[in-house]
Order: sequence, then structure tokens, then C-alpha cells
Amino acid sequence: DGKKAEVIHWWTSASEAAAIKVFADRFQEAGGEWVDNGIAGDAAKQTFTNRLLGGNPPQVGQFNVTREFEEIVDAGLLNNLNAEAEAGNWAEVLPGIINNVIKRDGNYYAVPVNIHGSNWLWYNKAAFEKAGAKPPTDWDSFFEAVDKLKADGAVPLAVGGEAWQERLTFNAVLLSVAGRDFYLKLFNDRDAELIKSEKMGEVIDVYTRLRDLVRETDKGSPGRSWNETTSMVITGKAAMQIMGDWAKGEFISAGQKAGVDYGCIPAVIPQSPYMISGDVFVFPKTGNEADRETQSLMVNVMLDKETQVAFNNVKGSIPVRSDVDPSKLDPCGAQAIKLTSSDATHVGSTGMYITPDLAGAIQDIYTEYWNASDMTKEDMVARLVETFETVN
Amino acid sequence: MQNNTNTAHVSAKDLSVSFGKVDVLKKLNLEINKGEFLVLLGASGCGKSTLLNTFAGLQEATDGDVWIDDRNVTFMEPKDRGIAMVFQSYALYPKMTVRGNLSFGLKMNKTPKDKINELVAYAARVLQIENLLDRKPGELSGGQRQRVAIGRALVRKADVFLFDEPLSNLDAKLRSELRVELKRLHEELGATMIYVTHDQVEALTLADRIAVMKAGVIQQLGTPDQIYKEPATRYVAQFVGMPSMNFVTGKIINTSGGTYFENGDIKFSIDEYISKQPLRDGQTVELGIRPEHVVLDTDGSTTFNVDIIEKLGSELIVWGKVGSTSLTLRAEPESSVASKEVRKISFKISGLNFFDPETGLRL
Amino acid sequence: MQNNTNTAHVSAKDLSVSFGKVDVLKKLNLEINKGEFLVLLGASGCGKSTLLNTFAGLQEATDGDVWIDDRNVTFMEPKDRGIAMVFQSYALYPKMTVRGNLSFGLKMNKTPKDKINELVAYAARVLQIENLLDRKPGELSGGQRQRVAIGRALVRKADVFLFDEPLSNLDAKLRSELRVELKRLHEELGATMIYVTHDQVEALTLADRIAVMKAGVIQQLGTPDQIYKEPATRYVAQFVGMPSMNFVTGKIINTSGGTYFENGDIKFSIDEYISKQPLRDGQTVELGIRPEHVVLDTDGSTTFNVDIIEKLGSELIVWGKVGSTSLTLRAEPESSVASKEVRKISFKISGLNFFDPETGLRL
Amino acid sequence: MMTMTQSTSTPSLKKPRTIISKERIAIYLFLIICSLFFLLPLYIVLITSLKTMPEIRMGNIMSWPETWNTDAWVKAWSTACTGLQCEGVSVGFWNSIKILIPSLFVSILSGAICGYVLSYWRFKGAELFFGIILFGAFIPYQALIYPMIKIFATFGLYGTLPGIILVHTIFGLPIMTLIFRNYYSTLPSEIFKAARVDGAGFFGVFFHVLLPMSTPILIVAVILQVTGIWNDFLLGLIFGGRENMPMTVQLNNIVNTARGAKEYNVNMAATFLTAMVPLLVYFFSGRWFVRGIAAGAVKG
Amino acid sequence: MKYPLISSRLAARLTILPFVVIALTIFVGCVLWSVQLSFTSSKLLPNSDFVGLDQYIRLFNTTRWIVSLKNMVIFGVLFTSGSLILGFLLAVFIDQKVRAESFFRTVFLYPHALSFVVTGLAWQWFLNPALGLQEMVRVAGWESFTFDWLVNRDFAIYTVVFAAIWQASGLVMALMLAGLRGVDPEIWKATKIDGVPTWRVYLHVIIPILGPVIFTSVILLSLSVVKGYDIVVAMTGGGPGIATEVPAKFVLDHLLQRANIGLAMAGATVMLLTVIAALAPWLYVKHVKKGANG
Ligand SMILES: Nc1ncnc2c1ncn2[C@@H]1O[C@H](COP(=O)(O)OP(=O)(O)OP(=O)(O)O)[C@@H](O)[C@H]1O
Ligand SMILES: Nc1ncnc2c1ncn2[C@@H]1O[C@H](COP(=O)(O)OP(=O)(O)OP(=O)(O)O)[C@@H](O)[C@H]1O
Ligand SMILES: [Mg+2]
Ligand SMILES: [Mg+2]
Repeated sequence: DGKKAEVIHWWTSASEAAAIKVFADRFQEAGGEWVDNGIAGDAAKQTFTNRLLGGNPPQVGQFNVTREFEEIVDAGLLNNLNAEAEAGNWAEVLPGIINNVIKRDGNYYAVPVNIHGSNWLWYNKAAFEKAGAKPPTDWDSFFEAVDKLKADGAVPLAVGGEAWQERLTFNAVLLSVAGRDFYLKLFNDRDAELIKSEKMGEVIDVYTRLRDLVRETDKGSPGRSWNETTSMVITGKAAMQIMGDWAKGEFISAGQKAGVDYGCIPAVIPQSPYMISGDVFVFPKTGNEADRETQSLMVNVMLDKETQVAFNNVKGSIPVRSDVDPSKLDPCGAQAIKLTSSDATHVGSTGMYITPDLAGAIQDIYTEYWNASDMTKEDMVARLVETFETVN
Repeated sequence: MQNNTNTAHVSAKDLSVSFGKVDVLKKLNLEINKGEFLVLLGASGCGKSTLLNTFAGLQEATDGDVWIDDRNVTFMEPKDRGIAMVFQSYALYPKMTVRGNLSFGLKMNKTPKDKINELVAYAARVLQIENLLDRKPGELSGGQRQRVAIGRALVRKADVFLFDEPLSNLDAKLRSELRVELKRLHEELGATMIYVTHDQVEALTLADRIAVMKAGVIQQLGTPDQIYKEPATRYVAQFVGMPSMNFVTGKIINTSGGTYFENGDIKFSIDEYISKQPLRDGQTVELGIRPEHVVLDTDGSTTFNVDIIEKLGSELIVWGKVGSTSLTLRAEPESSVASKEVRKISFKISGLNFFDPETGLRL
Repeated sequence: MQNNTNTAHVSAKDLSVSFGKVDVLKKLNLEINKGEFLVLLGASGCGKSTLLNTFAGLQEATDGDVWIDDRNVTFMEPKDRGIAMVFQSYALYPKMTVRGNLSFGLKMNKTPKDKINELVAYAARVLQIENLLDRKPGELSGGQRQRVAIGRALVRKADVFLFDEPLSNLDAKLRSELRVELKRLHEELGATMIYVTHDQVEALTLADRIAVMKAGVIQQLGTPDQIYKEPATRYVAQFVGMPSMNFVTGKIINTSGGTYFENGDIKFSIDEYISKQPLRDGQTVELGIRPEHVVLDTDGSTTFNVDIIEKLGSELIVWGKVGSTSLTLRAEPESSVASKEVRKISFKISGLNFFDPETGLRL
Repeated sequence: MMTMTQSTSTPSLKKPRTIISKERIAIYLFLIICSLFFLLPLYIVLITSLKTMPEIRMGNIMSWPETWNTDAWVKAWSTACTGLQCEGVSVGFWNSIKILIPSLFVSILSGAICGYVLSYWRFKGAELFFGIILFGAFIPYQALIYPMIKIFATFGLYGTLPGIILVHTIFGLPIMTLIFRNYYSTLPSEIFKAARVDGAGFFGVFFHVLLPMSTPILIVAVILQVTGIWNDFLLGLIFGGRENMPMTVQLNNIVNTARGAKEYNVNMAATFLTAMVPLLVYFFSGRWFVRGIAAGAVKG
Repeated sequence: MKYPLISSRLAARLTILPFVVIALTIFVGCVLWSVQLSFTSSKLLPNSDFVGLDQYIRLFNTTRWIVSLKNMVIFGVLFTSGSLILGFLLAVFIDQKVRAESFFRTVFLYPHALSFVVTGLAWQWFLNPALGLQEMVRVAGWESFTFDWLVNRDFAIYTVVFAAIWQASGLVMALMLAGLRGVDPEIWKATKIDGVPTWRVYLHVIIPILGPVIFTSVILLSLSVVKGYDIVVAMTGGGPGIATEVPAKFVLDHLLQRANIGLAMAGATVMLLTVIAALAPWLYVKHVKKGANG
């Protein structure tokens, strides 16, 4: 069984599985044997890391496009993919920020396969029409729309009260209010001074307004999952939701059509930087030469142009390569691909710049603030500064 | 001592109890007078504990009723029957100290604290367990546990006391001391006491009346004297008295010269015996005679071959044979009898009993 | 019957056992001969069960050693000591039937199946529990449980049998039958038996030798006759014999006319008494005399005021006073003595014992 | 007064014994009210599993399904995708059984033996050993996984069936030891002594005398371990290797997707289906909860 | 006391040996190794870069950790006592020779069998003011009815307690039932003679007898207190905000998602120290008592 590759991944839901099947099928066609090991949730990474450490790694494992696997690289557990990268001209075809993440000390260690956008505004068109509201073009118009929606009795903005959803909301506000440079300076250059700036104050103000709005109108928010929140938009109970492009899957499975039943605005406020994230696959050293060939085959299959389109169409994300044909994408996807094709219009998710540890620590602060009654803006700033300075 | 006011205090009426297919009590009838001290005797497994349990309300009757005073208590809760009980298996509360065991029932009755202390102190003194009050049952010897079990009943002011072999694991000295104490308690409280024992001395010294049970029915109910001297059945006769009564099967010979008992080995006149029914000539009977009524007697007419001798300190038990008939007799420790000796014996006619070999009933 | 080959079979050497702060056995020494039937007597709580447990290896000695044959077994497994034991608390296996309980030890010994069946049948027959073989302990009466406990030892071919009050819950008849059976077993197996009992009849009839224990030490070890007739201490004297020996504190008067005992109420010559040490004139002593040695005697010189009478069927126990000295005596059931009567009594000098009131030792 | 009579007698017809006394009514009332409280989430789970997704999105979570729809159950059992495979949770069933039975057996036996030794065969350091074991129970096992993997890999147990059995035994050891030790400490020690005098050795006492007296606690152990082992998927994933993936991996894949669309009805049905084995064990465990386990054993 | 090695004793020791080895390697060795990590800067992978007490300093400077500890105490006390009481009551009531015992037992136990991911969701829905109880009552006509503990920062932890009791008390019931069934029926008889009301029998006689069982239950429940996080994850995700965070979740988040083993282990170590601090007095007492018994 020469080209057997066990793949640990976390894409197990129906739609995700359909996507991974594209990879599997193409890999089989190319002569490999795909051994699927889909594990939902955190358990996938945990299993993968543990098996890696236990000396029994699978041939292929999944990570997010973040810095989370850099230690594994440093520990020398992964095969470098320089040969494949060079052959496939990755430096050219992949977005710069993604390239940054998958490279370490000039060597490639991971294959990115998709791009997700995590700051979208989804809205129910009927609800907007009924309330006579217009999709927002800036935060002022956003709150105008909110007032109308509120008067109409709908929940203007539904937010799932889980920490990561609140972080998503904060980042959306941050990008739309403070812009790309600010964002990069803050996260890429770790310039903690920026936190004390006026701009940040404005960000927090908007975040606070959203918070107060949700508290007032969306009582069931705390603890609610994003799916249920999307459901509210689908059913018209709520008018808007800030969520990643994976929410589209919910609309689709509820039989709704983009642009007809629901609207989507990338980056929440038009013209704001679009935040991308995605998934990569890594290829552990298994101590077996044959496996290295199999892995090589897998790399090529995954990044193959056709496979990319086919895969991402199913997955609901957009191809990681900029050199694919965008014609088959839906209205939302079409907007997204435009934003990813130029470095100036998008940024990476925070995980691409800072460690999971710091990302988690500041997420704790966002969520604390979102839910607190006695935490002031100044507290938040102070806490953020402290965290930026102490957490690596 | 006897307190027969002739009002039945506790009574069983056609009482039956079964465990599944095992019938333990079989339409048992028993009336115990108010203030009476009734001793229950009976072979192991005959149903004594079951009867006590049924009186206490711990065992449901399959049929029949239990009356206490003039109330049918068959379905009444144990706590409403005014009883105290010493269990054969002790049933101590394992996690409570001796003090706790003794005082628990009182506490539950809301007895005042100092009254409790007083009662516990009293029971501990009587039972000689004063220095054990802070131990748990698991740290006591067998006899000490039994004393705690007695103590639990002793502190209670109940109308009816049920004792299930309360002294079986105690030494002779303690046992006789406690016997006196129980008697005292009985008189003091005027309570009705039902007492199961296998110790004949206890039975005979404590009882106002004795009920002898056999396999779930009462065979005889009477004063100790009646039970000992005029056992109603062969079973009662052999059950009471230690060593057991001698039984000899033989025939009645009614001649003009008088009435005789005869079995080939033994023959003597029984003119003085007062039988319930006239004894017919040739009738097969079972003679019962207690060991103390067979006496070594140099003038005796019967020849006795001594087999073995048991020395009991205060007396000797002599086992031997007349011809092929086995007999046991009691002798003074001083009577220099030795095994394998041949001696003469005579019979005390006052101690004779005759039973029908078929029915076992006294004739 | 006695099988004294003078090889100690089981022995305790300076054996001490403590439960925490409670010292139960205190440097106890005891040698039991091979094939001997030793009865352990002693007040409740004096350490008898603890001693048996230590012999069995179930209780660790705090100090000292246990020897069986010529091996120091102090640290040996119970199962390697060749013992069988009847527990005072029975300790039956609750989830096994009676049959299972009886055969368990045999199974552990890998006894062949048919041999097991045979032995179980034998034990069941002797113990009269044949129809209970398929019951669980929870479905048995107290006495039946005890019999199962005995049966468990009975079926074993052990070298040493330890019986802890094995017959306490059985009726007199069964008890005497089992006594005979135990004696038979003892002779048949030639095994060493150590037997704890509170029943004096058992002690006196079964024992080759009796050891009387008090508070963790052996007070006297001797044949039943020695124990009964020449108790080494006051404790032994009053502990053995029922009713208990009479004790009278008085003085020795040594005149030319002979030696007398006197206490104000009683005075008699004791010339015939053979004392270990010469009795000094004026020495305070404690006289011990058993109830059977105080006899109603119309020719007696002492006046006796009868208090109460206990009727034991085969005899009477008479409690009364000479002056202010309390005395108990035995009488024939026929002796028409009544309470509150005044009678004459005399003392049998052969039954006298004198003890030092301080040390309690026999003089 | 609640009737606690232990009699096994068959009440004759004559007995009007308290069949519907006030106390009885109170007892049942309490039990039924508690049952309602306990069943509330189950009600939600079951009715949700019988609804269609649109109805779940639209409707009230407590309301009765408009139309009974068992599709979710069928899907959960046999067609739901859990990765590339779309065979529902049924796939791992036999694997789960394969892991469950030996793990159950070994872990309970180990715990019982440790409890037995700790109760009756005190050895130097027994208390310390018990302390360590007890303390071991409190360690989040995620904290132990790295070094354990190394150890297992050294012995070639990593990724094998014996490996996962051993892991369940190790992680079950603290609790199992605890419950058996504490249970044995309540039994009369005379029985143990009697068995030793009867010539039973270390194992003889345990298997012939103590184990038959352990049924109630054994069933508690079974309840704990069946649940724990059956519901585990992480240890199975990490230590059991790919061939031994239990059914809960599938369940997790159905239920636990973070970003995929959620089908609540399937989730609920799948959860319920997966729990069938422990539920059956619970239901049929009753006859082992016997009363008076040591009845008649000792006097005192 | 002397412990010579002879036959059965030897067998006992040989049998326990593997478990001692396991205890020493896994529960001591591996734990020490893990504790050691708390003094390093380990991130995703263990490393040996020694940083002293830095992780602990950060830990106790982290609001979330402090809140977690506080929650653990609240949760621990309420959950443990609540489950013990409810579990005990259930056992007692089931023990009254009720019909359909198996049914009731299964009903009380089933929460234990179902994955909390889903039952937690059911609770979440039920307690969610917009979906569950509050909405139902309002629809039924009581417009002003409010039950929003789940989404209220100050009360959310109690809803977690509530659901946790729901899940755990069945197990306590099973344990207690096993204990109750082991009580010698004779003891019951004695109490009836003493005229003790049933509830007092349970209080004064049965509960002391069940001591070891209660101890077992307390340990089991404390385990859920210390190690439990799935309930929190399923019901509130630690929210609203960080209102219902618990230490175990903190540790696991840092271990699994935030790749900070060092901090996670520092947290775990603090938790273990707490456990030891709680267990030590008990072990000490046990040991002293044992010594007194020879
Ligand atoms: N676990 C224990 N802790 C403290 N003291 C104990 C313990 N076990 C027994 N004892 C004490 O040791 C003494 C001897 O007990 P043992 O059982 O040997 O007495 P015994 O002579 O058999 O008495 P009995 O005739 O009443 O059975 C008793 O006083 C008892 O209270
Ligand atoms: N649960 C039960 N199931 C079946 N038979 C039982 C049960 N309990 C007792 N028995 C039987 O009932 C009979 C009477 O038992 P009980 O305990 O009343 O006897 P007892 O007269 O007290 O005997 P002992 O003197 O031995 O204590 C016995 O033969 C016993 O075997
Ligand atoms: Mg009885
Ligand atoms: Mg004893």
C-alpha cells in the first residue's frame, strides 16, 4: 500500500465532508489512498498533536492558518515543502499574508487550502424592507437602520453570546473604524501604544453601542450558538448578524438565496478591510520515505487549480489561489474574491500575527467587557495594554 | 411474685406465619397475663424468635391476630405497641457508641437529658459496662455486645419486654446477677415479659409460667413446677430437665396384687401413680423418669451397670444400663461410684410419668 | 480420654495483644498438649476470643509468640496453621447456602467432590440441619446459624479446633447431643481442641483441663476436678460452680483445742483442712464453701434463716442468712424447706477453701 | 411512616396492608415530581429529534412536533456523514463494544482487587498508595497524556486495543479502587477471617466470598465504567489507534461541528442512540441491587 | 508491626505491585513531570526553558482565573451538597419498595449516560429567556414573568449548578441505593422497636452507616467540581463574559486552544495543591487513627 495517507481533519459536518470528499476523490484518482480520520472540534488538533508526539503521526494533519503550528515546525516534526512550493510557484499564487504564515525561516511547511472571511454582515432583506431600513454604509447609517428595525419589533442585531463571536464582533468594529494599518501595527508590530490612542477609543465606543444594543434587544444572546443566531436572521426574528462566511451554509440549507432573501456585506461596513482566515494541512515526518512521496502527491492535489475551485465551491470558502476562475461564485463569494486578490483590501485574522495565547487572553477581555456592568472603557484599555505587554 | 390478674395482656390468636413455603407458626394460640413473666422454651428453629417478632410487629402474620391489652394490634406499628426487645442477633447500631445505643430510643422519645443520663448510668452499672460507654459495638467482645443489647431494652419503660436469649453469651456469674436484676425490674415495673431461653435454670427461676413450643405450636403452658413435674407430652418431658428424662418403653401389668410396669429389664409397682386415664392391662406405655428419681441404693432391687460418669462439680451424672435399657442418674459427688462398676438402684415412684407411645400424650 | 503426651501442641509465650490503648492479653502463657481438650473459662470480655483469634492468626500479636507443634507460627497464615474455628459471631458466608458454607473449607482444600458430599451429609445429620442445606444464612434461626458455624469446623480434618462458645444458642437437648458428638470427634481425630464456653456443665464434662482467664492472664490451669475442688484463687473459686461459692470473711483461731474459723456468726473447727501454708492465729481469711457443702441438717449447730428458694426442678437453691452472713445452699427438691423458715445447717469440712483476702490466693 | 418491613412473606388476601396510604401517595408524588424534573431535558431532546430542521428553526422548543418525523433517527443511525463516511453512528458500534467489554472487565476487576487489598491486606504504605490513587483521580487526564504516550509507545502499546484497555484501566483505577475499598470497609470483617481460617488464600477469599457479596457495588462500578468508557472518544482516538475508533467519535463528529451547519434533530437522535447501551445497562441493573447483602452473616 | 512475606500476603503484595507501579509512574511520575512544566515557558509543546514562577504570577494576575476559582467554590459547595441531598433522597424514596423501581432508577440515572453536549443544549434552550421557560410562561399569559438566570452574569453559575445536579444526582442515588441495600435488616427492626420515626432513622442510624458511601460520593462529586468543564462549555461556554468560567476550563483552554502548556500546568498544579490540601487532613487523621489501632 504505497500511497496511503491518513488525514486527520475536523471537517465532519455534512457540507464540510462533501468538501473534503473532493480532496479525497482527487487524491484517489491521482493514485493515492485516502484514509479519512475526521474528528470534530478541538479533539482533532489534540489527537494530531498527541500522535505526532507519540511517534505515530498520520501522513496529513490539519491546522488553522495561524501561528499555532510554528512550534511543531521548530521541533522538526514536519516535512518541509520547499520542493513543492517552488514547483507550484506558491510565492506568486498565494496571498502574501498566508504565505507568511506557512513559511518559517524561509521554508514552507504547510499547504493552505481555502480562504474564509470572518467579518461579514448578514441581513434579512424582508426585515429591512418591512422596517424601511437600508443596509448600512457606515456606522451611523448602521445605527439609523437599527432604530428603524427596533421600532419595527425585530431584533436589529443578533449576536451569539459566546466569547469568540464577541471577539469577531470586536475585530469587525476595529477594522471598520481603525482601518488596516492600525490593525497591522497593533497585531503584527505589537505596538501596544495604539491601544491608548483615540482611534481605539472610537472602536471601543462603537463596540459599546453594539453591546448596549444587544443587551437591550437581544435577551437570549448569552451562550447562544452562531447557528441559532443565524436562524434568527433566516426566520426574520433578527435582522442582522455579524459572522464569518460559514454562515452562508445555514442560509443555503434553509433554502434561501443570496441577494434575494438575505444580503451580505463583506467587512460589515463597506470599504473596510476584509479579514481572512483559512485552513492548512501539514505533513509530519513519518520516518518513511514512501510517505514523503504520498505527502508530495497530496500537496499537489490539494493545491491543484481545479481541485481548489471544486473544493471551495462546496466548502463555501474561496480558493486560496488567486489564479482561479471566479465566475462560478455566488454574489457574496464574488465580492470576497475581489477583496482577497489585493493585499491592500484584506488582513489576516489575528491568529496569523499573534500567538493563540495572546489571542485568547485578549478575547477574554473583549468578552468580559461585552458582558460587564462595571468595567469602563479605561479598564478595558488598561487591561489590553497590560496583556499585550505581558503575554507573549 | 406472680401477678396473675387474669387479664390477658398479650395474646396470639390462631397466629400463623410463613416464610414463603416454610410455615413457621401454625395457628398458634397463647395468652400471656398482665405482669406475667413468661418463658418460651423450644427446640432451636421451632419459631420462638418468629413469635417474638410477630408480637413486636416486625414480622407480618400470614394469618391470625395479635392482641395487646384489648386492642387487635396485628397491623399496628411496632412503636405503637409499647414494647422493648432484645434481639437474638443484638442488632446494635454499628456507628453509635454504647452510650448512643443505649440512649437512642430514649432520645427519640424526647426523654429529658438528665433522665437519659440517669437511665444509661443505671443500665451500664447493672450490666457492668460502665467503662465501655464510649466504645463502638465493633470494639466489644461478644458478651459485651449482648449486654449492650440488653441495656437497650433495660432503659425503656415499656409495657411488654421481649427477650430473645438475652444472656446466652454471658458467664455464669454475670448471668445469675442479671437474672436477679431482671426479676427486680419485672417486679418494679409490673411489665409483662416474654423471655426466650435455652437455659433451664433461667427458665425455671425466672418464669411465672413456661410455654414449651414445638414446631410452631405451643405444647404446654404452665408453671415451672407443672412443666417439670407433670409434662403434658413426652416432648415437653424430655425437653425440660438436664440431663434429660429417662424413657423406657414397656407394658402395664394389672394383677390383683397391684399394677406394675415391666419391660423385661425393669419391673416395679406403680400403684401410687395417679394417671389421668386408667392404665389398661397390657397397654404399651412409655415410662419417663428423671435422673434424680433413679437413685443409687444399696438396698435397691435393680442391678445397674455403670458406663460413664460425668463430674459436674456439685453432682455426678451417671450413665449406665439395666440389662439393655439405658438409664441416666444423678449422684452426689461424694458417692464413690466409678465407671464399669455394678451398682444397685431403686426408683422414686413420685417421679414417674407415663406417656402414650403413639400420641406422646401424658397418660 | 486424656491424651497427655506432654508435648505442647499449641502454646502462647508471653503473648500480648492490644487494641490501641486497650491491653487485652498481657504476657499470657499457656501450653496445650497434643490431643488435649482445653476449655477456656473467664468473665465476659476477659480476652478469650482474642486469644483464639491470635491462635488462629486472625489477630496480630503485639508481642510474644504463638507456637504450634514446634513451629513458631506467630506470622504464619491462618490457612497454614491447620486449624478449624467456630466463631462466636458465626461469620457465615451470607451469599452461600448452608451447603456452600459447610463445603467451602473443603473446596479450598481441594477435597474430592464425593468426600465433600459425604462430610457435609455427616455434619448436617449430626447438627440436624439436613433440611436446611439449601437455605442462605439469612433464612435461618439463631440456633440454626450457630449450627452451621459449628458444621463448618466439624467437616474439617484440622489439627487444632478452636470453638468460641459454639453451643450458646442451642437448646439443652441439642447441646448435650452435640457435646457427645464433639467428644467423639475429639477422640476420633485426636485433635487438640480449645473451647470457650460460659456453660459450666460443658466445661466440666468436656474438658481435659480447664484454663480460667481473668483480664488477659491465665489464673489457673488444671483438671476440672482441681479447678472445682482446689481453686487457686478466690476468682476461680467464685467463677466456677453454680450457684457461686459462699464467701465469708473471718479469723483463724488457733487454740490448743484445735484450729477454728470464726466470724461472729459462724464458728467451726478446721483441723481437717490441709492448707498450703500454716494458718496463723488471728489471721484474717476468706472462707469459701460451695452451696453443696452447706447442708440442711436437723442436727446442725448453726441456725439458718431462709430468705428465698429457687426451684430448679432437680434441686432447690436456698438463699438465706446466718446472723448477718449470707449463705446459699443446695437442697433436694423433696426437702420441704420454705421461705422465711428457720433451719439448722452444718458444714462439710471437706469442701472448705481459704483465701488470702489481700491477694486472693488460696491458703 | 414508610413501610420498611423486610418480610418476604406473601401477604394473604385478608391483609388490607397500607396499599394506598398517605405515605405511599407522598412517596410516589415525590418520585413522580422528581421524574418530571429529570425528564424535562429528555423531552426536549426527544421532541426535537422528531421535528424537521425548519420546524426547529421556527418553532417553540417545547412544542409538540407538527408532524412526527423519524428521519433524523434513521439518518443519525445510518446515513449521517461523519467525515467521508456517511453511515451514521452505527459504524463504530462494534468497535465500542470491543473496547467496552474488556475495559469494563479489567478496570472493574483491578479496582475491586485494589479495594480488596486496601481493606483487608494492609501493607506498608497502603494509606499513601490510596492517597496517591485518590489524588490521581483529580488530575485532568489531558495533563498526563503526553508522558503516557511516551511510555505506551515504549512498550508498543500505543495505538493498540490492549493499549486503550490499559488506559481505561488506569484512569478508572482511582474511582474503582475508592468505591470498592469503601464498600468492603462496611462488610463485617469476621467473614473475611472465617474464609481465611477455612483455608482460602488471597484470591480464594476474594473470588469466592467477597465478590458474591459485592453485587450492589459492582453494579455501581458497572454503571460508572460503562458510562465512562462508552462515552469516551478522546482516549480512544489518541490511544486506541484508527482501527479501534469507538462510536462516540462518530457522535462527536455529528454533534460537535464548530462551523458546519447544525442539524439539531440528528444530533439529538444520535446522542440518544449512542446512549442506548448505558441506558439498557441502567435499566436492567436493578435486580443486582439486592437487599441485606450480609444478612445472617454475623451476630452482633 | 511486623509484616513477614508469607503465601497469601505475598500474593497480595504481588497483585498490588503492578498497581503501585502504575500509581507511581502515572499518578506520581507523570504528574511531577507535568508540574515541572509549570515552571517552564512551554507553549504548544513541552520545553525546558525554566522561567521560575512567572506562570503562577501571570495566573494570579488573570481575572479569569480568579473568577474561575471563585466559581469553583460556589459551584463546588452548591453542587456537592445539592447532589448529595437529592441523590440521597431519591435513593431513600426508591428504596421504599416502590413499583417500577427500574423505571425510576433509569430516569434518575439517564442524564449520566447522555452526552452533555446535547443535554446541556436542551437545558440551555429551556433556560434561555427567548426560547424556553420564560417565553412559554409569557405566551401562556403571564407577560411580566422573568426567568433569565442563564443570561444573567450574577446568576448564570446557578443554572450550571442546577444542570450539574440534575446530571450527577442519579449517580449518587445509585451509590446510596447500593449502600442502603447493604444495611442489615435487623438494624431496621431495632429502630422500629425503639420507636424511631423513619426520617430520624435515616438521619441518625443509616447515614452514619453509609459513611463510606457518602465519602465515595463526595469524592466523585468533587471530581466533577475540579475536573468538570463540559457542563460549563455546553451550557454557557463560560459566559456571559467570564461569569461562569471554571479552573478546569481555563486549564484545558490553555492546553488545547491557546497553546500555553506552562500556564495550563500552573493552573493544574494549583488545583492539585487545593485537592491535596483538602485530602491531607483526612489522610492524616486516618493514619493517626490507624496507628492508634496497632
Ligand atoms: N477493636 C477493639 N478495640 C478495643 N477493644 C476491643 C476491641 N475488640 C475487643 N476489645 C476488648 O478486648 C477485650 C477482650 O475481648 P474478647 O472478645 O477477647 O473477650 P471475650 O473474653 O471473648 O469475651 P466474651 O465472653 O464476652 O465473648 C474486651 O474487653 C473488649 O472490649
Ligand atoms: N427468611 C426465612 N426464610 C425461610 N425460613 C425461615 C426464614 N427465617 C426463619 N426461617 C425458619 O423459621 C423457623 C423459625 O425460626 P426462628 O428464628 O423463629 O427460630 P427460633 O425458635 O428462634 O430458633 P433458635 O432457638 O434457633 O433461635 C426456622 O426453622 C427457620 O429456619
Ligand atoms: Mg431464635
Ligand atoms: Mg468472646
